[in-house]
Amino acid sequence: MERPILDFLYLVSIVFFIVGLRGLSHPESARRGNLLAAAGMILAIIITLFYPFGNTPNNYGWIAGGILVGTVIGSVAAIKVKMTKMPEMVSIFNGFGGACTMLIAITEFRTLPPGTELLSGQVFTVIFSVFIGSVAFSGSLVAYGKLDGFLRDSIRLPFPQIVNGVLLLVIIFFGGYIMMMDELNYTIVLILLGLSIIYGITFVMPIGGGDMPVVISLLNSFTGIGAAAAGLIYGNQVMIVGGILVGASGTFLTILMCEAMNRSLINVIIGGLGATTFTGGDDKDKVVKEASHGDTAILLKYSQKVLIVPGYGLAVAQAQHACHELESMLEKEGVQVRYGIHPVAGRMPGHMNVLLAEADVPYDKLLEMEEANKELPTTDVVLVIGANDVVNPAAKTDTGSPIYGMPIIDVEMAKNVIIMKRSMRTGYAGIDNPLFYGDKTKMLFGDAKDSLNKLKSEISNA
Amino acid sequence: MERPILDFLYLVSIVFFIVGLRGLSHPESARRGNLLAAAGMILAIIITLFYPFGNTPNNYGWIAGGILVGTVIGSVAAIKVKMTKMPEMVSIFNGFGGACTMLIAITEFRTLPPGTELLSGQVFTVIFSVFIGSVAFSGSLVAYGKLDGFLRDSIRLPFPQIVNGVLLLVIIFFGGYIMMMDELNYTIVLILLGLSIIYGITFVMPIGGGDMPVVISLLNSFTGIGAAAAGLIYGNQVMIVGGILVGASGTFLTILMCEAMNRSLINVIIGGLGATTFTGGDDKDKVVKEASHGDTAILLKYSQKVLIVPGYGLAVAQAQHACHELESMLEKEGVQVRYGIHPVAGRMPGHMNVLLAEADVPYDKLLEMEEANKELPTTDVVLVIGANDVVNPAAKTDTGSPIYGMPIIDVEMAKNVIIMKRSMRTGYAGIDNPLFYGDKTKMLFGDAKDSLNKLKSEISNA
Amino acid sequence: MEIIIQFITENIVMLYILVLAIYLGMEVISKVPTVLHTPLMSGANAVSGVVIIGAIWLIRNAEPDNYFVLIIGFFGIALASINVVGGFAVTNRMLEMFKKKKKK
Amino acid sequence: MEIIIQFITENIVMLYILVLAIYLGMEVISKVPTVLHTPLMSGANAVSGVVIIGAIWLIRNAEPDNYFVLIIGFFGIALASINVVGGFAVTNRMLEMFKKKKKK
Amino acid sequence: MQIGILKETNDQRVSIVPETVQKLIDENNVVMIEEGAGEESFYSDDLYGEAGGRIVKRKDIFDKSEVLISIKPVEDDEISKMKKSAVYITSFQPFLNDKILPVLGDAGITAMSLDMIPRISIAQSMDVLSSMASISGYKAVLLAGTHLPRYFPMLTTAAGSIPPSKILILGAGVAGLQAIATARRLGAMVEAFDTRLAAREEVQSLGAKFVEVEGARDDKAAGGYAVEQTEEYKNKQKELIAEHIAKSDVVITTALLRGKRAPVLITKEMVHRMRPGSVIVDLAAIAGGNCEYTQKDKIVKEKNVTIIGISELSSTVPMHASQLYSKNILNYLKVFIREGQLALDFDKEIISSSCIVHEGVIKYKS
Amino acid sequence: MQIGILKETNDQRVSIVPETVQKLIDENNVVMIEEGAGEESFYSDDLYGEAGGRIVKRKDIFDKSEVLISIKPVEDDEISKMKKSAVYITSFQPFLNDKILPVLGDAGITAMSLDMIPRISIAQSMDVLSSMASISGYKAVLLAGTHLPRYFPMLTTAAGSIPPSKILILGAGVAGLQAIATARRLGAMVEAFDTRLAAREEVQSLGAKFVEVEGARDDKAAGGYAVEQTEEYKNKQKELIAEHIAKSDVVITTALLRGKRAPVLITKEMVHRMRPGSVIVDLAAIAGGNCEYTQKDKIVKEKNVTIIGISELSSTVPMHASQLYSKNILNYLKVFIREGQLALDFDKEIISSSCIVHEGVIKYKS
Ligand SMILES: NC(=O)c1ccc[n+]([C@@H]2O[C@H](COP(=O)([O-])OP(=O)(O)OC[C@H]3O[C@@H](n4cnc5c(N)ncnc54)[C@H](OP(=O)(O)O)[C@@H]3O)[C@@H](O)[C@H]2O)c1
Ligand SMILES: NC(=O)c1ccc[n+]([C@@H]2O[C@H](COP(=O)([O-])OP(=O)(O)OC[C@H]3O[C@@H](n4cnc5c(N)ncnc54)[C@H](OP(=O)(O)O)[C@@H]3O)[C@@H](O)[C@H]2O)c1
Repeated sequence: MERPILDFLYLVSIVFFIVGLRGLSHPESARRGNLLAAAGMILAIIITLFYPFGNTPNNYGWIAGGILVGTVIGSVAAIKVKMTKMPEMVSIFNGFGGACTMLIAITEFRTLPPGTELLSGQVFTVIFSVFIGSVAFSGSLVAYGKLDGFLRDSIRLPFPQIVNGVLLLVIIFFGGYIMMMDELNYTIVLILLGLSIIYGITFVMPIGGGDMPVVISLLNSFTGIGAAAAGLIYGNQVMIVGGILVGASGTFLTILMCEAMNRSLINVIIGGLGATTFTGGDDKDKVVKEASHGDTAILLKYSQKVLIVPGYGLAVAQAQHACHELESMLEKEGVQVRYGIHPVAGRMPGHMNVLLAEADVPYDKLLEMEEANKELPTTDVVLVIGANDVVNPAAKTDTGSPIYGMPIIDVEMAKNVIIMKRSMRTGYAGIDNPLFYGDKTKMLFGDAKDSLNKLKSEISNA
Repeated sequence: MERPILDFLYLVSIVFFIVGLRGLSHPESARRGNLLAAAGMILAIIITLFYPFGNTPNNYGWIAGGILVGTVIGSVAAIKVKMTKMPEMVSIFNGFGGACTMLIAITEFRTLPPGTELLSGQVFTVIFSVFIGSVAFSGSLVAYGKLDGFLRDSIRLPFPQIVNGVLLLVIIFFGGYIMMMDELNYTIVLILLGLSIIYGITFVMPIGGGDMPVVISLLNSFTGIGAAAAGLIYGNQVMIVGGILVGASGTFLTILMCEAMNRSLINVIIGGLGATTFTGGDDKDKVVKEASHGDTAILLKYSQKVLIVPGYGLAVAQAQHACHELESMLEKEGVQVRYGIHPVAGRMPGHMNVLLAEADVPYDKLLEMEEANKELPTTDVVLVIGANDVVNPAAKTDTGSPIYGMPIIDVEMAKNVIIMKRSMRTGYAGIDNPLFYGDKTKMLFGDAKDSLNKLKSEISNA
Repeated sequence: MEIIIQFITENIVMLYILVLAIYLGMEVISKVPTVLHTPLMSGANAVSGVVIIGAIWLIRNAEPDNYFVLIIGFFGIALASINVVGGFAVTNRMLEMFKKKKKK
Repeated sequence: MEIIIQFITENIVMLYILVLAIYLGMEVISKVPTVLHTPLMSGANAVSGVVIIGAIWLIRNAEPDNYFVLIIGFFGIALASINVVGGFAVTNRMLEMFKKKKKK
Repeated sequence: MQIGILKETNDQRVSIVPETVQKLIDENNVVMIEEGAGEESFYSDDLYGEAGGRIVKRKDIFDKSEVLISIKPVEDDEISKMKKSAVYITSFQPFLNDKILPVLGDAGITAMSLDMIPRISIAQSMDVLSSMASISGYKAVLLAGTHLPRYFPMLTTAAGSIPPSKILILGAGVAGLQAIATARRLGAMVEAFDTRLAAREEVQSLGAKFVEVEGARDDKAAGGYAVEQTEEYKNKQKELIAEHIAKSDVVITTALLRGKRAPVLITKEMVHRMRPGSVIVDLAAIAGGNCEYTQKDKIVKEKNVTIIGISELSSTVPMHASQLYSKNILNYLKVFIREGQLALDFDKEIISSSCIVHEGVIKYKS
Repeated sequence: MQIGILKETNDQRVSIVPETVQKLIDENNVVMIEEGAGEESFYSDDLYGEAGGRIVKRKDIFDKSEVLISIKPVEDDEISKMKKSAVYITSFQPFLNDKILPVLGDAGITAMSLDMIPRISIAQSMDVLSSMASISGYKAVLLAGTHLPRYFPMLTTAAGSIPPSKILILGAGVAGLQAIATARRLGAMVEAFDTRLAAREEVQSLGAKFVEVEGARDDKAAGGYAVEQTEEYKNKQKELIAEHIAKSDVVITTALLRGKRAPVLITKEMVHRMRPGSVIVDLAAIAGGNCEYTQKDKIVKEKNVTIIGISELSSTVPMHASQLYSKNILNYLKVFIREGQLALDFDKEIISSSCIVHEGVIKYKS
């Protein structure tokens, strides 16, 4: 086919990318968005395969081989990986993308014809591609290692900020030096490559646990920028625009992620460099997982069956109206929502009844403890709002506990447990609650009313 | 300055346009967005004034004169125009933009060097500019005339769909014909211009009252496309991108406006062509103005003082909780919200008290009728929720009315009145309510609970 | 067909810009609340006055004695200026109601 | 300075595309709910595998006996394919939970 | 004018409270209050004195007043003690007791009957029936609650769950609606029934359930066989209500038919079918009662069901009842007393309907 | 085991309801019920019969039962009629009445006192104090409402506006909290006070206002002069409460001190300062009352203030009170009766605290 047509089709695949990414940012359209982006990619690859360069050798065999190998590995990995290991996967995939950029750039540098004007956009682009691809590559691998746990979080460099700063300066000067040289020097670029790889490692290494996703997102945007830079080498629009799209949205997403954690990007990186945010926990079994309002909202919205277990905290927060609103919103989304009322929830007999009646929750939505426990195994999400003792499994197991023997609402039987309270403080009985550290449990900290209101707006936006 | 720099500065002004338009779509940033876009425009104009074309005559005197005249007229008109006449203004401004495109295009056609390849992109661009500029011009003037009332809505063409269809075909063929000709023919383009102007008139003429804003928005996007086309003539990026931005966002906005009216764009235009949607009202005083949820939400959110007047409809809809929620949301936005309780609102003594107490509205937010009436002159918005008789001014004025003499909450003293009810039906007393046709009144039809919930989400999004 | 291919060849980069700009134009105004429909329309209208640049271009390149072009250009500039100046000013007036700051 | 001006001159259209694409990249993902952060990241990551096109380009233009380039290209394609295929597949899996339709 | 406030003989309320006395005096009237008139409603003579009223003996009121006010009519022999031209305002209930008309005529006075004020919009502020019925409805629920051996609300406690009590309100007029609201507030499960068409929506507007034969509306939509179906429908409805009565813990009845004996809604047999401990509050007791077992002004127990026939419950909330009553009368007086002068305008519907005897001439037509 | 349910002599409740009888029988017990034991709480002998209980004479219960249950202790002379090895379960209140201990010892029986069950989490399901207090709190509000000459809720009507009544709850324990909830439901403006630290939050968790000296927390934060300030603070607090009492339409007091006379919270002088028509419900009447005018089990009027001293209000809601009581006892029995066999394990806190006499040996230490 003729070039202009193919160029035009490239444009179509770009549109696919754009619409796909856009779709990915809304729950209803996310799946479709992903498929669209994938379709765009397939289109772009096909176009490239048949793009008329003139009389090129093509080497389709090699291409087919590479694609085959990559496809098999990629799809097997994607299918086999456990849901909990997804971030690791994303990280390593990203590293491969970066590696590809790196390989291309280094090869292109090597094939630059002798006598090329070194102080040119072209050379700069190549060098930049080498750098960014390498950093994305090695950084992602480190991130993968840290997430997977085989790289210990505790490996530290001395003065990481300084090491990193110096390294970066060295790389920049080195790059400038290459461009100022009289002649192409391939070896020296290999050194740059090495330095970049090292920089990728030292950049990611000091950043700890909870900040990992932010770093992966940042590295992802690096890969995007790398792809765009590689695209500049070839003057290929789809690479440029596609890469820039990922670079821009990746950066923006990184910032959004930081915001969701109430941190600034600088803070994450510098903090990472300074290793101040990292607080190693040796008490490995007692990990508290925090939920975000957004996650919880989606979790609730896409459930079939939700049980709300209210406790004294609901009353303290005077969140009964907000709670009923949330319930109505979910019901409108087709979620079945009911309340599990523990006999001693609150501080007086019938405390929960008074509250919920005030908010006009219909009586038939209230389940007594026994009924609630029967429903739990088929319940998708339990929302524990300001309750503590009444869902404390220590009552079943810990003979030494002052509440031992008290029947509880056994929320751990459900698939997910979200606990809304302000802190890790204990309830009336003054005892710790092992539920908070449970596998299925996530804590949503904050005043119950505030949290419920946030959930409501998240649900209506999601 | 050197061209590349100026080209780059053009890019800056485009970014200003983009950021400006983006800002204009959010209430908080709308003013800033407008100013940004204006700044972008000034930048673009300055660049153009000094853009080095080589040794051109420049004719700065003429330019200065034109700008001066336009600025004076434009600013005086903008300052003098009454708030209620804004749409007319926008329409006529838009027409001027179209006219400019038209003038440029026709001049450029005239200055095409003899022997120009007629079947070319260049000529097509010029012809298209002539067409779209003329349509935007004459269409906008007609829209202005209709809005202003000096063009009677009732002027009708026979079979407008057919006339328009035929006219459009003629223009297309005519354009094709010009491009197929052997030589440039200036006169024939003037005929095309004439036809286009006529088409603009016949296109807009049959579209009636409520659909006018949609048409103006559509014409606005035409002007944008015209500007882009004119930009193509000169290969000027800022015109192209700026024009396309307006064209695209204008089209999209047109669709959004149609959606907000629950109509499709086709329906508006065809309906307009068929003149089916136009229902002339001779009873000019009795015009009911409908409010949208979005408008009402913004109105409420940006008020200082709001009074809610609940009535029996609030009870029927069981909307007390939603109402309280809305009130809390507004209070959080810094709006002072109170309730005006009429002694006989509802169907039993204290009906409103029961409802509002259930929703936990604090007692001190409730004003009795007399207090409420005292507050009204300084109240920005009165939200009448399902009340009717208790706000019926006929009780004051119409001696024949069965409620004559009953004290009412005199909501017309406030600056804006929004009435939420399902229809134009009467209340308990079975009498019509002149308030609904009042100058300050807008009706928000629908079940009170639904409407309140919609308002809530609009407010949280706005 | 050929002419189209030729057109694409000549203008492929333009097409990219066009498509991106169109998408961007739609994207930036997505989710505009209804109450902003009119101000947005008005603001966009003012931006469409960018055609004034064409008129300036025209006049700057016109021979000083080519009164036809000069006069047409003059009117073009004047009309477009009205569009620009009046447009932004009117929009600004419409937006006056959004002035109020939020207190928390 | 000169080199920059030269660069701008050469690449002005590219710059336009770049700026528009950057803005568009940010715009399309504005307002993404937190729960979609990870899938979006993963999807964007898959798109960044577009670098595979460069690798194909490279290999198609390589001499059939230039094994250095061929092998590098082969690895490049393989790695990028993993990124693309695995990326989209993983994203799809992540999004499985959003499958449920809403009943009203 | 000289306005006299009489002490009630068998009622805890008082027709005018001190606050209103002040207002009347502001309008150039002289107000005399019988000694101890407000005692039982906690308005002491001192308060009246402070408001500017003169505390006088009952006899003085009859002797001097141009306008006399009481809640319940005084004994017939006292009527004759009034001045010939006097205006006497109270609730005569002429439709129940037309023997009073000649007495009033003979006394030559003008008799204004508050219960004859038409129930039109502008007269709402004078409508003592509404304000008193509202109190009765409220109090009926409290009374039922104190006599019920059960909780109203649902309570889930360590000692097991208490289901909410079921309350059925028959007759959703002013009293019925207020009863619904109060019972709902206390957390009971509330159902109601009324024969008026609008009642269904009104009941639902308070969040309660309306007792209705399933598919009733379908029947209506069918049209055509209107009368026949209506009969069938009515029977179904009756049966349904009987069932609901049997299942209810509390039934509050308020069905009145103006000028007639109250309809019997709860038969003896229905009472027998009720659960032990149930309570019936019959606000129609004054007009014969909606329940066959009702005894006026008594609380009786039948087959373990408590039937409360205290019909004038408003009198048991004397402070606020008097306050509302007083405001109603004030608004009423404004219609025909201006600047201390009587101005009876018989063109006004309010006057023409409520003035049952004018200067000895009987105006009331039954 | 042979379980005997005694009829109360001066109480409308019954200790075991038919539903529980069934459950006891399921656990291999024989249950005897005194004739008419459930009459006043609307559980007829028939119902007990249907549940599998044997209706017997009082004498038979004493003669045959291995376990006897009542709500209030029987007279001393009847205790001696019990079998030597019998277990008698009731509320002895040994901290108020230690004279009963030798009587129980002499009878050689095992006496389990329900009010001595420790208030620990697992014992909540046996806590009769809580379940009864909860009912009292609820009923206190209804009672106040019936005696109050005012409306509780705010009402805006055509006859003017009724402001909401102000209710003050002193002592926010189980009864107090329930009273707060009930009063709030009825639309009153509710304030409360308690000396317990946690009470503030608990009161607010029901949407009511806690009466507090302004700046109290600042004082606390200051630290150092803790004791001195506390004294000053207490005085301020007292004054403040006196003021609030004067402004309240209803005061409900529930302050009890275990084993002591109830603290006096409302002095005579404070009563005099209250508005006419106000109502005090003193739930501490049984322990001498929180108000100086309180007379146990009587309703008195002092200076136009009604003071209700009916302390065992739970007895006036006999159906549900009995049901909760019964469930409490069932849960309690489960601790020491398994498969129809007695198994008193004194290692258990519940047993060691609540068994005040074991086979004639007095275990109670005051
Ligand atoms: N029902 C009765 O009759 C009665 C009577 C007396 C005692 N009790 C006892 O009370 C307890 C009741 O159990 P429960 O689970 O209902 O309550 P709980 O165990 O006391 O726990 C309540 C939890 O709510 C949280 N909370 C407090 N304020 C909050 C707010 N504004 N927003 C969000 N969370 C808030 C607290 O955690 P943070 O501080 O971290 O937020 C606390 O852990 C039982 O131990 C029971 O034995 C019951
Ligand atoms: N308070 C008392 O004691 C008492 C007693 C008896 C009579 N009244 C009389 O009742 C009237 C009270 O006045 P009012 O203004 O409160 O009521 P109203 O005049 O009866 O008007 C109520 C309005 O609410 C609207 N409505 C009904 N259901 C609705 C829903 N689901 N969503 C939104 N709107 C709904 C109705 O219009 P649509 O149908 O168009 O929606 C109706 O016009 C007075 O005339 C008074 O005299 C009062």
